[in-house]
Amino acid sequence: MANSTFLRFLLLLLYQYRSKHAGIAVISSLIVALLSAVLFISQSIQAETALQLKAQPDFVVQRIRAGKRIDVPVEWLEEIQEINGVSSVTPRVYGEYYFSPREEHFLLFGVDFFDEQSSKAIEKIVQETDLRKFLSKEQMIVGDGVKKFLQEHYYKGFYNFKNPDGEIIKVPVYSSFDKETNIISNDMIIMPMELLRSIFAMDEETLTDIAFNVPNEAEWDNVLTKLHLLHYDIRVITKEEITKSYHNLFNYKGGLFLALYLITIMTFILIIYQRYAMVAVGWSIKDVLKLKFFETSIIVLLSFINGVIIAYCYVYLFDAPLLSNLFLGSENLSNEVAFMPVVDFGLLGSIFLFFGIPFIAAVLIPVWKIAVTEPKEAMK
Amino acid sequence: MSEIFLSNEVLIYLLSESVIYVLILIAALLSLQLIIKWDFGSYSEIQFTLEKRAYLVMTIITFAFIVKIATLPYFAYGIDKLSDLVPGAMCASGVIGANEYGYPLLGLKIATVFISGTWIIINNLDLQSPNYPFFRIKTGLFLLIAILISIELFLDFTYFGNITTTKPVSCCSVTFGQQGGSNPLPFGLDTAKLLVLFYLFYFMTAISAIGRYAATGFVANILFLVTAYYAVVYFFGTYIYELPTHKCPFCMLQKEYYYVGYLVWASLFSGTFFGINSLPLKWFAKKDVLYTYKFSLFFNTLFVLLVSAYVLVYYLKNGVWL
Amino acid sequence: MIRIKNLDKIFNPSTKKAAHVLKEINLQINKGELVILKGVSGSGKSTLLSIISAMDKPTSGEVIVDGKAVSKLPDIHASHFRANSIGFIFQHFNLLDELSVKDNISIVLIPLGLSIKTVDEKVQKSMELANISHKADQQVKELSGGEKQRCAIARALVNDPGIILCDEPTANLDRTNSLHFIELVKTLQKMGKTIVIATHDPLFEEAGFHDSILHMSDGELGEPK
Amino acid sequence: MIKGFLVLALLYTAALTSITAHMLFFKRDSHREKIMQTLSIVNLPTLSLSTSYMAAGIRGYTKPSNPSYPDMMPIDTMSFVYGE
Repeated sequence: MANSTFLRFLLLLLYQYRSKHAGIAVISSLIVALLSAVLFISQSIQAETALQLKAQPDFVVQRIRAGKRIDVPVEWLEEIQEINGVSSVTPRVYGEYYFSPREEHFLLFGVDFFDEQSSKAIEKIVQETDLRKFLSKEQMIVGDGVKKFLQEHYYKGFYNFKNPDGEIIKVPVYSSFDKETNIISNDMIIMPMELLRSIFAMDEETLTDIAFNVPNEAEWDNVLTKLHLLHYDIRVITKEEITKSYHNLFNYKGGLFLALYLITIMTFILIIYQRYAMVAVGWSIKDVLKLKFFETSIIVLLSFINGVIIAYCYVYLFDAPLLSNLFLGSENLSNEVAFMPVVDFGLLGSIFLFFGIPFIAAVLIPVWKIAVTEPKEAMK
Repeated sequence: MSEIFLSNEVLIYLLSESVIYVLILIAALLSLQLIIKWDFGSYSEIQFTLEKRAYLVMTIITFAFIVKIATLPYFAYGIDKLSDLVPGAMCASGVIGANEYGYPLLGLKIATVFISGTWIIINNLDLQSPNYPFFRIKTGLFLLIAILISIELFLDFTYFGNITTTKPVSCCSVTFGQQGGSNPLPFGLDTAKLLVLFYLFYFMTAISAIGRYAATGFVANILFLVTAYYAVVYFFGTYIYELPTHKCPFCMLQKEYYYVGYLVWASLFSGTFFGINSLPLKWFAKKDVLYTYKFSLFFNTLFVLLVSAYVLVYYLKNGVWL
Repeated sequence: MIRIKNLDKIFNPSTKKAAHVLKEINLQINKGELVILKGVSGSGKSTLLSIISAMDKPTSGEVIVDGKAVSKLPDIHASHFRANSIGFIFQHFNLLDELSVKDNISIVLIPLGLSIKTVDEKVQKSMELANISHKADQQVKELSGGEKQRCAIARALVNDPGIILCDEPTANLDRTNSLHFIELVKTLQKMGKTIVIATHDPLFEEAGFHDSILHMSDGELGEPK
Repeated sequence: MIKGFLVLALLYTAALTSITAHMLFFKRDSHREKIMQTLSIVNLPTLSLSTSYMAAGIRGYTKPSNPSYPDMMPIDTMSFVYGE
């Protein structure tokens, strides 16, 4: 390879037969681009979820009746607080509000504004929020997707919620979340807890579920046992379970891979190798193999780089229109997520292994066939 | 089916291994035919066809082995990634110990990579001489490797198929830490003696590489490989992690330590690989294969400098030893 | 010096299609000698040339070139031998149409691992010898038959071989170009090259190579006239 | 010919450099901070998935199901991508 005439000849061949090579390169670049785009999106979302998981409570307690989740009485809050080793017990009140004409729904989240931590966080997250002004009336803060939804349906700065009894509750929009947080806040609406209870017609003294932390990992099993002794209709969701289900969320099934592979194999059919009668002029089989091997490798490498560049631009600069729907769904409010660039060597290595090895492996035997030209043919 | 198979890295790794295995299988079948019918003295058409086919076999094997060598670090990367999924695992160590197939698989992988490297060198020697003197040796060696790789592929699938995501595994601090004060080092060595042996064996490998003593180099490199493994896990590793209690051969593969583990293990394995191989290659070629000495010296020195540098830099920065 | 001893070549032996193309060939060609193998097509001339150049292997017998048995060399060594000692000129020229004259000629030198400068010098020299240097950068497909022939000659000469083998070199040329070729052969002979030409072109007899003509028919070699 | 390859190599270098630059200078910290603050209000580990009302995804910790045939997975959900 240090042999520069070899390199010059290799480039010459690539250049002279460029239209043939370009066809292969374009198709394989697109395959790599599709593959990398999918991996980039999933990697990016995984990184985001990993980030969120750090902030998540270790345990969530829910109440189960007849296999369905029902509301938790407020008294449980204190019962859990009394268990040793438990900290930051948080009541959560939330639910999905279903908008039947369009079959769409929002996630309504009730915030306790007397809780110092959450009110501080709200001040920071929504610019120009004067908390006192926000609390003076019953108002809400909406996510970007909800904001767009309201605009499309000609709601000017308010929304009429209908509670199960048919009463209409008009809630004005106070502000909206930053677009950058779309990945979690797109379909979210936050409002005071009491307002939410009246929309869902929940009892005053109930919560949706309770979240809490147990800082000492060794205590986890202990706490779990104590919780189950406390009530029989309890369901405890641990952070580990959530972590695992998140992890599986974006490891996808074989279908996509298989489809990509079919396309890859189709490209091989396109590869029609020109025969060179070089054996007659002092080339050995090894030399011909070397030439063809490098020729293929260069095409593979170029397609790989092309594909990665295209995928990077598509995912991180243009935020993956269409493909992001595959991951985030397209049944509800449309979500425009800004993806955070996450690319590491392992990921690039994965893409290269996945694409390059089968590609080169598939051309080995045809390349050998070219290399062992019969002397009779070589002389013709 | 285990959810482990849905992990991207595992999927891609198993796919690459399977593709390579198909190639190896083709090459093995052709090799069997070659070794049975091969008669270099013959002028028959069949022999000429075989000679041409030998090139196909050679190409396939070389390609497959290069990929094999490349997938070894990828395997480490893949199981490292799995540690998020397996409860209790902080790094690859827990995942590899998740069932009884893990460590045999890793050992077998390293062994196949070693023997494959030898095959590549013998193949090059063979092509340089005008009458294929090592043809039977290299084909036989390849058939042996093909059997090993078959076992390896089987272990690959049983290993990944048997990792459960519900049963917690032990973390590296349990596997490699000092349990109950017992000494994990073999032959009752302590750290000081281990280090003395480490540098002593290194100088032995260096001297045998410079003086081209193949037999001494063979022994010295094996001893060096073993002591270096213990030295890295129980001494140098603690300086890489900057934590006296953190003893693990796998954590250094992670991003937090700038992936330095790949360099550490790659240089150690390359150095000892060439050092150990000088002797068998000398037997085959009936002369010294010079570059093995050079590479052995280079990679071993790189390895020793790298791990020693971690200790020195730590001392210069903090003014104390761990 | 080329020595051929009891050379036999059977295609597809022990099948119904078996063809005995070369029978008991014994021949000695001294250094600097010119030999013309004459015979109709199918008489085994091309096969003999391909065996001398170690592209094909004999069924039995031996070919010794400069004291080295070439008929049983593994591929790499056979191609080394070809790259270093043989220049081959084909009936159909065997050039890569899309490449320029210069690049076609340099193909021979690529496996030898020379520097770009040496390669360019050698290519230039042989182009001048074959009188094609004015078309150096032109693509082969744009050349005329005679020019292609000269390009092929330049390629055969570029590695400065001791032996030049020509397989029907004038079959695709008109009379003028054929005569040009014969002139070139004479020049090469003066340079001390060993030349073997397989042909059935009567022009060679007219050109005064009577002494060196060997007749071949049905794989057997006739006595020199 | 060589010139063409040099231009190509230059283009690739430029593209790769700008991508690396984009990645390095992406304002990760502010992005992270915003997300973390939003999370600290709601304390709810959920992605804003645009799933249909019946497909619960992760949110309710229930598996998506078809209301009339609880044993049958609905085919219109995203189980194609979600390795449930």
